[in-house]
Amino acid sequence: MMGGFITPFLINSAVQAITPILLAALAGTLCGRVGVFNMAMEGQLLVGAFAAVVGSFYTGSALGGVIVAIVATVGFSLILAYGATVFRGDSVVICIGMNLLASGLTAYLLRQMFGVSGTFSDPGIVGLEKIRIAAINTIPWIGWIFSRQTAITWLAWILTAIVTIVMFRTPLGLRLRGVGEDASAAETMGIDVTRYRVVTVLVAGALTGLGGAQLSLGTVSIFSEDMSAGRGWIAVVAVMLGRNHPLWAALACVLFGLADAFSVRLQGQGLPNQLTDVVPYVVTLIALVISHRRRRSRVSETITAHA
Amino acid sequence: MSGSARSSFRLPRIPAVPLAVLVGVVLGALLVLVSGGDPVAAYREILIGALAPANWPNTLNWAVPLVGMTLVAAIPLRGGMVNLGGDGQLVVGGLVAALVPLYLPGPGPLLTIVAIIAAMIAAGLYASIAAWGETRFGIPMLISSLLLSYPAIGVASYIVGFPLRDTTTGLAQTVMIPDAARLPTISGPLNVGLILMMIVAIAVVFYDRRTVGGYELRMRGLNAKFAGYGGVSLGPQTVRIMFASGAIAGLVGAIIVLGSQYRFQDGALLSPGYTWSGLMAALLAGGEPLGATGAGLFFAALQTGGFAMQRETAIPRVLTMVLQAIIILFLAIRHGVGRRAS
Amino acid sequence: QDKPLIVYVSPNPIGVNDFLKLGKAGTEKVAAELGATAKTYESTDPTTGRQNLEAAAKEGAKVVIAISFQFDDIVPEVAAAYPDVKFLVVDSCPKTLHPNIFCSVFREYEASFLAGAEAGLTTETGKVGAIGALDIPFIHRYTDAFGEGAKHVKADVEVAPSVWVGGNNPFSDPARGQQRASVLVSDNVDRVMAAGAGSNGGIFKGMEDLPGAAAFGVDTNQCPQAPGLVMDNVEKRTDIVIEKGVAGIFKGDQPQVAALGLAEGGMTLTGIEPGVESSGCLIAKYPDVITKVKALRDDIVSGKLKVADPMQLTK
Amino acid sequence: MATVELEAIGIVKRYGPLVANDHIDLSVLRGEVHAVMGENGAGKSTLMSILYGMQPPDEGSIILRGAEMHYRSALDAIGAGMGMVHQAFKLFNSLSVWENVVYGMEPTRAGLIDRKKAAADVAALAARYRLLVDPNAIVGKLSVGVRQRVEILKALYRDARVLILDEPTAVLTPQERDGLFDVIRNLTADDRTILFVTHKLHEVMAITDRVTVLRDGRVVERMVTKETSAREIIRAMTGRAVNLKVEKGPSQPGAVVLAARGLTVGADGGKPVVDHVDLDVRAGEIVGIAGVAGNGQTELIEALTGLRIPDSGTVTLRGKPVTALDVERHRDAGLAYIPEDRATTGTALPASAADNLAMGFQRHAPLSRSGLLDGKAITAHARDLIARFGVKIGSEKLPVKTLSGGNLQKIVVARELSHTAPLLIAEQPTRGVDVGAIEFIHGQLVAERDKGRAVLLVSAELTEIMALADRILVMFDGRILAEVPAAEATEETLGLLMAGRVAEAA
Ligand SMILES: Nc1ncnc2c1ncn2[C@@H]1O[C@H](COP(=O)(O)OP(=O)(O)OP(=O)(O)O)[C@@H](O)[C@H]1O
Ligand SMILES: Nc1ncnc2c1ncn2[C@@H]1O[C@H](COP(=O)(O)OP(=O)(O)OP(=O)(O)O)[C@@H](O)[C@H]1O
Ligand SMILES: [Mg+2]
Ligand SMILES: [Mg+2]
Repeated sequence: MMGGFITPFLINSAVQAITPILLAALAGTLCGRVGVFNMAMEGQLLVGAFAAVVGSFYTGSALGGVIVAIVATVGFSLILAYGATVFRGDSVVICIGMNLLASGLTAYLLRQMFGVSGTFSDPGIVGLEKIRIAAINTIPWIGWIFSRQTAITWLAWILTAIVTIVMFRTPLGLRLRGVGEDASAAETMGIDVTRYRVVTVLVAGALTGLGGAQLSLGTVSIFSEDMSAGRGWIAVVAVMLGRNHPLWAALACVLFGLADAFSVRLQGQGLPNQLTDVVPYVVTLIALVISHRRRRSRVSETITAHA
Repeated sequence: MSGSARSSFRLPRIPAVPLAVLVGVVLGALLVLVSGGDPVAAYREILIGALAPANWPNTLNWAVPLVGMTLVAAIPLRGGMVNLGGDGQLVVGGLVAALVPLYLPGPGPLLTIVAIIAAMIAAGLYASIAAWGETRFGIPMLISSLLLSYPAIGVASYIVGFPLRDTTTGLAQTVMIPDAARLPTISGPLNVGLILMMIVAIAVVFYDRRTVGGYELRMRGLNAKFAGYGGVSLGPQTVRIMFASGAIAGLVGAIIVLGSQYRFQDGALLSPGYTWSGLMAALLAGGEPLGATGAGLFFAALQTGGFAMQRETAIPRVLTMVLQAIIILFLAIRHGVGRRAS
Repeated sequence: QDKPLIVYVSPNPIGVNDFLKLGKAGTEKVAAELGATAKTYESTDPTTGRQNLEAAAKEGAKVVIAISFQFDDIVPEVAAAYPDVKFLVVDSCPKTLHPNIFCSVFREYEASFLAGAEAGLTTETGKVGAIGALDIPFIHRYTDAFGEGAKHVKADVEVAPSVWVGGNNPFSDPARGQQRASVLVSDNVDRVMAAGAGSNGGIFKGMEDLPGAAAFGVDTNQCPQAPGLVMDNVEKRTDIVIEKGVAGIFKGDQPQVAALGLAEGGMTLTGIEPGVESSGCLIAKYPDVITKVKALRDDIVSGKLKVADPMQLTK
Repeated sequence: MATVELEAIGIVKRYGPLVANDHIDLSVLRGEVHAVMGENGAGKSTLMSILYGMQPPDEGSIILRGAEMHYRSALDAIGAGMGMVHQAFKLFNSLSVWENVVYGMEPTRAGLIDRKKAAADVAALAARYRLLVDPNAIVGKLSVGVRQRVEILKALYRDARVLILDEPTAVLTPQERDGLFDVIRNLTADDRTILFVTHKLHEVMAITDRVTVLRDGRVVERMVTKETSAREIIRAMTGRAVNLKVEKGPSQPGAVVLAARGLTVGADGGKPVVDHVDLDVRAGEIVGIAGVAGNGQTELIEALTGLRIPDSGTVTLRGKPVTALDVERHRDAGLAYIPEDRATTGTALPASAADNLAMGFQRHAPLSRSGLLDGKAITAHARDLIARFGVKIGSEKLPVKTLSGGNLQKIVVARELSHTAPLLIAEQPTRGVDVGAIEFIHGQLVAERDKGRAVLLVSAELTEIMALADRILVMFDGRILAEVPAAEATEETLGLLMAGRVAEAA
């Protein structure tokens, strides 16, 4: 059944589709670990995607696009980095504001810079190269997953590993975890909590910038309004499902990606797309229920956590 | 260190909201200038488009759903809860409001009333699912309410795209609601929905200020643990509040469907983005219903003016979205809007 | 000041599909020809659509062009209030036609049928398929007719079930489009009708995965967007329809209902128009196919071949 | 003979118009235990945080071992040899002991944390000062006493020469406290210096060498412990004489008000946190639950008050079964409850005093009628309680977050006592509260008992339990180990029972 239903192509394209979500989820995990609740990934991805297209269009190189995307998204993330720390703003409000700003600003700039609305595509936008390594292509599964992927997809998985190692094996990671668990305790140990948070949020911004670049330059060489299309929110859910652990968050992304690929497949079986579209979200909801089932008895704790 | 430095350079005390609006206007003007537009013309058109007496009906017509969705967000927010599922609840309400007069027998005006009540109950129940998930499993409502929107939207889209589609058109939409079951028009685009929404807004403000439930909700917003310890049953309260919030979303859906679109059209309830604008407005006022209503009216005027600006100048109306975002960000960062007691 | 005013009202922000852009271009062209002023009002939903129509009527527009189905319910109401203003609804016909309402609709399926024929004649894997933005009857005019065309020229061609972009942003999610394309391509479908508006860019890109695969664009010539990946385009000449319609209304000889297909020049394929060689479309490499398709076109125009309308509207 | 280790000269710290520290001079000798005392809000914690570099003073200087210090952050102070054990522990519960200890100063190998070395270093350090800790244990699972050792280890790992202990004994058993005093002696023998902040006079008398007393941000007295008395210190702190002894007659127990049978909580994960507890509280008596924090008292109270549903067992309130009901129903059935944590549970800090005092009364006349609030009645209610309980607050409209700990506690006590419910549960009612306020609250509790209320008192403070309770239940490891009549209780037997050593106590 796997052979016919889930084909190498499908897995390959699912991996490609997961990449922006994975990068955003890593970003959210990092922020969550230092105690900044980031739900602005939707907007960050959008800024990254837009900046990548702008960069690629004006520099004539995909790398230029990626660099511009990272710089722009890091710049955009300053709002959260300083707003939620130095200025002690509420991160939920800031993030919702950032998502709106990203949506409005990219649409506005799209019209004013390129005179188009909706979609901007131009042969001048150089997309990311797909890496073809002959040796890998022939290996089953690995080949299916990693052949003809962009450097950003490779990077996303390498970064997942790096983030995990840094988080759990290095002094830096220990400090980050401490900052997130109890900022005042970290502070008494001489850690500059604000600085750790600001830098982490900005690094997370760079990650989502990469994700945005993959969205607009990796998959297609196009920017269209609101093209993040809920991927940032899925990343927020992945962070929550993964309980701020990068590997679990990555697993949640994979789950979503597979459910999505599966739902596309179901369309081909005559199910209406309006219903198959819902499948990944229902799978995610079920995963949330399952992951929370065990904690049921601790009623007062959830109330506390919620407060 | 930096704290004291900042406070010594503090600007003279200007009330926060006007200051934020000013900042938004100035930054917006810069954006327009940089992109080669004329900010003065832009703002003039926004003002005329929103506030010239001839345009009041348009502004009010836009304000009814927007203020409604503001209240949808504000009610839970008052108790420290966030309902991100307004879109789904709106769609559930709109769909039910369209199906009742189409598929139930009965005299028109009665159907209208039944449709509105059914829409409110359906959307309220749908919103309560997220509340139940939180009290029963501890699934954060913030995320479950958002996720639950997708199935609602998808299934509604399927229903009007297949089994209950108006087969005389090529779109996913129901057939037109009979004239008798539509909301009576007041004048121009305005219909009785305006009055319904005014009543709801007044009721919410009254609830917040004068009732025991309002007091308990406020206390919960300030410290949920305190409220629970003091004898407020948080679980049932969560469900109640989410039901009320969802019910208002359902009412908004019903008003749009029964009052102006006269059918449920796939996507038409969501494309104006009332949910997010309403959430912004509610956040702006920290969930306080009167302030939220004011903020909702302000955003409605701004957006209506934005359409006029886009018609008259070459400046895209998304500029008003940028203005809203700047205002809310400024308030959140500089004045701690939404900051919760820790 | 004395110049007559023509207002073009779109149901969605323009550029979400080329079709709306083309309408705008047509409006501007005809305005220039008639010495009129052209304005464009973009809407987002029925409420703003109504506001825009009313604003245009209030400003004293001579002709208000409302594009697409979304205006079916609204135009009759506004038109009743402003009997002196003429309304031209493009791409749809409201059920109530006041004397000041005109409408022009397309027979998209005729051109899609031809595109399908091209697909049938050029496919190497023997499999064709279609991707639509949303599963609504209107879009079946592209997707279903495409399969019909392929089957017509090659009875044993396999038509894959259509897939849909869907999601939050079906008309503008190229990444999802690409993923949908991968599904078809992974089943060895090498000719794909791309009826995804703003998502089309992604669908084209998805063709890269299967050597020799190609897609069919819609509305305008999309071949230059993705060199080597687009076979041909189902062109919907909104511009021509608007030019003709507005000119007709000005002259006073416009019929209230006009349906435009291959015969009237409302629909066509890039490949059967002059200038194929420089279009950038792959079909230019198949002159014999073009000849066969042109013959099919002539059959349809003459009525010898009847293409069924997949949008099965009752009445 | 002794050298000055640490000196503070003319320290001033202002919070807006409030002067928290007003030209404080403090001099601490090397190797001594120096107590800093004062009522709530006297400025002790503020001074300590300045000495530890957590905030800069507005004026004044800090001289450590002869050199003037200019701390930019606590990091500088730590580097200069300062250490601090905060009253509320600053530990990461999800991390292991060694991770907590090396946090910020991790030994590394090839960029990664050298986990073996870290754990070994911590074990060696613990052994040297005879602090019994398993370096690999997860801190969240440790008892309070052990956590405090981890805090001390943290400071020692950074080679603290001066160690500040802010109310370190508030949560310890007498035996644990004695253990801490042993550690302190080991440290001073090693020429380390201790700054000791506390409200407990007998500890000051037992372990310190000198005392500095603060009042309203100023130093009012400096004393040598050996040459002074508890009474003197109290007078210096409060400016008046305080009666430390609680005056109370014998109890006259009436009907059973609260009964728990076989109450078990947290059984899902193996060993229950509360393990088959049987309990009766009668009208007109104070039942004290003694025990070291973390032995299930918190969970027991949660189960008794409806904050948590017990896994098995029953609770009856005035004969009415309330086991699985929520707090609302418990309160309806006759519960008033002073919670352990006034700031996170007992009040809503941003809300006004009036709103805080209305909680629990809002559903009934006179504060509301048929669901509608009566604003005037709420104000009157608040003013009345503020006056009766002597809460120092400008207006009932002010948010309570501006109140000092003692005054905040009075808000909670005032509200709960005025509920006139038949059952009053008081959890740590005087924690961190100054002697004046303690005297007041104790008096109130006894008065309530004499009015015929059933009072269940939970306290880690043995002196409090012994002074107030008519019967004492000792809780250990989730079980009630023993019941001791107040008359027979001594600090030693209770202490042994609290440590689970039943045989020795008998
Ligand atoms: N961050 C702050 N902002 C404003 N006022 C403060 C702040 N910290 C302390 N204060 C005020 O400074 C005064 C001294 O507080 P401090 O914490 O030093 O008292 P304390 O002696 O430690 O009291 P306690 O015995 O309750 O621990 C109090 O009146 C308090 O309200
Ligand atoms: N930001 C602040 N503004 C005003 N007062 C404050 C602020 N932060 C702390 N305080 C006050 O400082 C005083 C001392 O605070 P601290 O944290 O030591 O609490 P506390 O009263 O000593 O209680 P406990 O000793 O039980 O923790 C309290 O009275 C508190 O109200
Ligand atoms: Mg203190
Ligand atoms: Mg204290």
